Amino acid sequence: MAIEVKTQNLEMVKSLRQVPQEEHYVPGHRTCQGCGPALVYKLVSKATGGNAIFLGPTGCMYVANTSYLCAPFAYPWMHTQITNGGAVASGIEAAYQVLIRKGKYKGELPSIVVMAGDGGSIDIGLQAMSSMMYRGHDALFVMYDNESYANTGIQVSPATPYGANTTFTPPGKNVPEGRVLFPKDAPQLVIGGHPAVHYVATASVAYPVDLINKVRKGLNYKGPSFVHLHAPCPKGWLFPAQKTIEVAKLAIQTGMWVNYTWENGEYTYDHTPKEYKPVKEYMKGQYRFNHLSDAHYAKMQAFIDARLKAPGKPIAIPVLGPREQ
Amino acid sequence: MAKEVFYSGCAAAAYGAKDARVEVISSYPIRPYTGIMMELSKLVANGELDAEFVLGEGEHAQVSIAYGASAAGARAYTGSSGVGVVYAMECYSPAAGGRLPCQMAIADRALDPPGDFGSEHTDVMSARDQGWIMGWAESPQEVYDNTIMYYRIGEDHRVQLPQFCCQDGYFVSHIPGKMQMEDQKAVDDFLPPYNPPHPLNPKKPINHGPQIFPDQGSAINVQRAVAFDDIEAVISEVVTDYNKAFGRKYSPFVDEYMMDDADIAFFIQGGHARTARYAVNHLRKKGVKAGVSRLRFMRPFPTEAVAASLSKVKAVGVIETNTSYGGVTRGGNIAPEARAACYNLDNRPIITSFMAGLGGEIVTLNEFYAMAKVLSDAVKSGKANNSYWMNFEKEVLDTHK
Amino acid sequence: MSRFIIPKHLEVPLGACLPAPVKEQPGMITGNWRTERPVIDHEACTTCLNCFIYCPDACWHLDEKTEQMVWNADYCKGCMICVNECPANCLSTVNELEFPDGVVRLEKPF
Amino acid sequence: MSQEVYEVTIWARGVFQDMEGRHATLLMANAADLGGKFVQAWDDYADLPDRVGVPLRKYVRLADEEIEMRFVYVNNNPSLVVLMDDTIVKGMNILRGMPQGGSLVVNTKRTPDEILAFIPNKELLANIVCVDASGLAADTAIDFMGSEGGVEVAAVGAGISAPLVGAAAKVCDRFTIENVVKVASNKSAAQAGFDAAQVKAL
Repeated sequence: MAIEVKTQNLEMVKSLRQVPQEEHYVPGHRTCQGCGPALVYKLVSKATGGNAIFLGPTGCMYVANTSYLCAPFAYPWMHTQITNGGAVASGIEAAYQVLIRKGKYKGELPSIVVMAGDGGSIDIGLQAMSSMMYRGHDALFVMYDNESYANTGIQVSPATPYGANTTFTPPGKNVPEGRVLFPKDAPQLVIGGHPAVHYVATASVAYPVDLINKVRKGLNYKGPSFVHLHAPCPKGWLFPAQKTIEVAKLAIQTGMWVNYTWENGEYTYDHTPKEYKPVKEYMKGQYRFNHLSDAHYAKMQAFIDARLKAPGKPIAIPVLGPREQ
Repeated sequence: MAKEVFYSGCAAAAYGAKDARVEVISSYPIRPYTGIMMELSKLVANGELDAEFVLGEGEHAQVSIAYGASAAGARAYTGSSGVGVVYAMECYSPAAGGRLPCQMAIADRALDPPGDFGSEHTDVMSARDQGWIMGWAESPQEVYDNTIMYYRIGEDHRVQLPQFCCQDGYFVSHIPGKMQMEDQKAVDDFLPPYNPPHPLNPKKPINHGPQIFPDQGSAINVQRAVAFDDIEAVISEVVTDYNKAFGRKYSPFVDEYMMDDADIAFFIQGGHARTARYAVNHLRKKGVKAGVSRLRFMRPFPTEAVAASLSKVKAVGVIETNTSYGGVTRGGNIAPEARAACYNLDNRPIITSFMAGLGGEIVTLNEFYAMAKVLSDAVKSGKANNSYWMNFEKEVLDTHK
Repeated sequence: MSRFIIPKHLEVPLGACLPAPVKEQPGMITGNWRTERPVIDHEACTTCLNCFIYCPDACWHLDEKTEQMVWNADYCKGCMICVNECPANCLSTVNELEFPDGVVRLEKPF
Repeated sequence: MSQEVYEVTIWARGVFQDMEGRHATLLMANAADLGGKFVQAWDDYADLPDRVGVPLRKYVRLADEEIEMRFVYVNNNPSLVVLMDDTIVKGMNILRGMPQGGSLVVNTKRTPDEILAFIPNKELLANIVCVDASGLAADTAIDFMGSEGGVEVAAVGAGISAPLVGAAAKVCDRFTIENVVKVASNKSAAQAGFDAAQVKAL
């Protein structure tokens, strides 16, 4: 007889006091001082409670975390190619389904978590991510978003904001703003077209309790969930390391980042400021935007204003394509 | 009880996988291997096989799913053909280097351009240096047998490597042959459950694949080199056991046909070996002392067994069924390896590439006769060209058409 | 009998599978990244836990017995997020060379 | 027998000093080249990609003839060690592999004795040089464009690398302060580093 596959049910935390002190992402890794993605890793690891298997597609959080035969993961972790995080996770989830069913593994289905960067999620890793979501594997796909290919030296990704100076989009005489495109909307890619997905959320390192709870909620769903996490990158965006949280908060106060949940078709918004600050306040603190003119800031402001009318929803945002500009 | 069936290579592979009790299967359609997955999906759907059937979104994902499942501790199975095989190329080295012994069924298909369903070994031969076990079956029976044997070889703790279990598309994959399927209990006795040393298990956590220093890279390579040093003994053991358990007569590495008194030999892997044997029968009637030496494993390349076999003759024609443009013989990839295997022999034979069986072209009896003529001339003159493209060079034009 | 002799310093576990760390990864000491150090005034500390939750390197923890925050000198990289996010202003930034302790002295930077 | 090559290791902090560290190697190599040396200058490959604050190594190799072993990852026996940040003395065995009689140049506001207190193997040194290069320089240069083997687009020696390499010229006879000034973009800062350097012989 087949054995029933039981899954974990993780409790929500209400305050920092309820966050477990125990670390599963332990000290001893080569991430930057003040690394936003490392903080994401710590918080997501805490959220799982340790009965988990993590997959690390190539990216900063592979290379910096596991430099030279050291890795800081107190749970089973495996490197995957930057292309195939979703696919390897699918294989592992399928394996656990059959191993539990056959009685070869005794216990609840572990939390299976893909920790992919923006490139490993919505650029080169998009196909594998989308297919894991589509097939309905009981796993969580975390996109830690530091808005560039940071590991290789800060190259542009589809999550890089308009106007950012990256090493593949340097500002120059012919391209004064550097990055000319506006970013892909990752949660919308998942929400639109994956019938097995019931839970998609965005969160920020600025609000760790919210982040932990959203990860737990995603894990509690039987089936795939997607969590998009804002993770400021002191190296790539070039701001002082101690300002990681400050920058993350400012992103929310200016509308550059919006925390929300999409659950079975319903949107709820968190941490919405009473009044949004101008995006320039966010951008001027980061070297990557240093070269921009007021006209560029205005263009970014127009984009954000349009997007804030319905965050996370597919509305037409007046953005010119590169051939129309 | 064992039973006799009339199955294609595709069905043989599927039933081999079923009898190996594979636990995670990842599929994606491409001709001609598709039939394997069609058969397995039926077996899973009607409950004859308890496995997770995962619909991959492409070959890259298929292999990723398979090695992920293997890392988690499940016996994993996938497969592909042609351009699909090369699309997954990125994933072969991580699976081998990570020592994840999943199996990939290959039914060969020519690469583009343009679209061509025909069999040619270039697809997976392009991946021969990635650390996977690789070998060809020549009949549905051998496909079934290899599927089971490869799991035992690959999962052996002295080996721990993934396997390409190959068959020629169409010729083997689509033309049914009589074969014997074994009793499940007997297969279970032969093939123990998959028991990896380091599965991804929260109760005993491991970190799989952290970065290394550039100068440690050679140590990771040496690990696979050690496995390929030890693997020949494992293969011999497994093939011997299989022969004993099921009454087969496989040589571990090189199947010989009329080689003992031969002057010339056809050296070949895969289904065309069958035609080669009939060609030898006819040639023998005309007084040409020909033989066939069939390669059962491309990786590991059985250096000593090949040298021992080919040293019996004076001239060897390698029927390539794969390409290596600009390679050492300006032919395929097998002749250079065969030559290297024989390099240290005192009486090494003349070895040449015959570029035949490309793009699904049938290797006809006439082609074998033309090859035999070239080889016989070589025995007399003591020399031959590096390669001959069958039907495209004056020495090997098919004048019978 | 293998023909290979693998020198100790080049050894890599099979398939690069390592046992997972438990409380810390001592192969990657990062205390030597610090140019500055956060110094806590326990009197002023309200144990709000901001330093604990915001530290990317998990270097602040609450000692349950003393109800005081404990800092991990071996791994703190000195990013000073904790100082920046401390609402009680009980953390201060001091140059690392002011302290004779906390010498790590690695042979290689990682 | 191996060729005699003078090795220099420059330590910098990741990201905020990566470019300065690279500039220091380029300044030194270019100055030595001007003086007729055969030179090599590169970033430690395994220290990259660099991370904010991580100790980084940058290397220079100087010789009187063509350097034979070009493909090495690290300098194992540096005769001259330069610290772009003084706190590195606490975290690393910076004199590892140094032949007896080497030199240490430190960017610091502190005195040689204060720095020496943190160096247990100081008997290897013939001298130590302290200079407040950060104070003498206009600014610290930060940019990613020259890293990972890219071409350095910014002017070399505009920031703290100029006074620091200027100070190094005081104890290293393989390149001259005149040539450092010639190649540095901030010439007065290079000269100021040379002039302000506190040298303590040991």
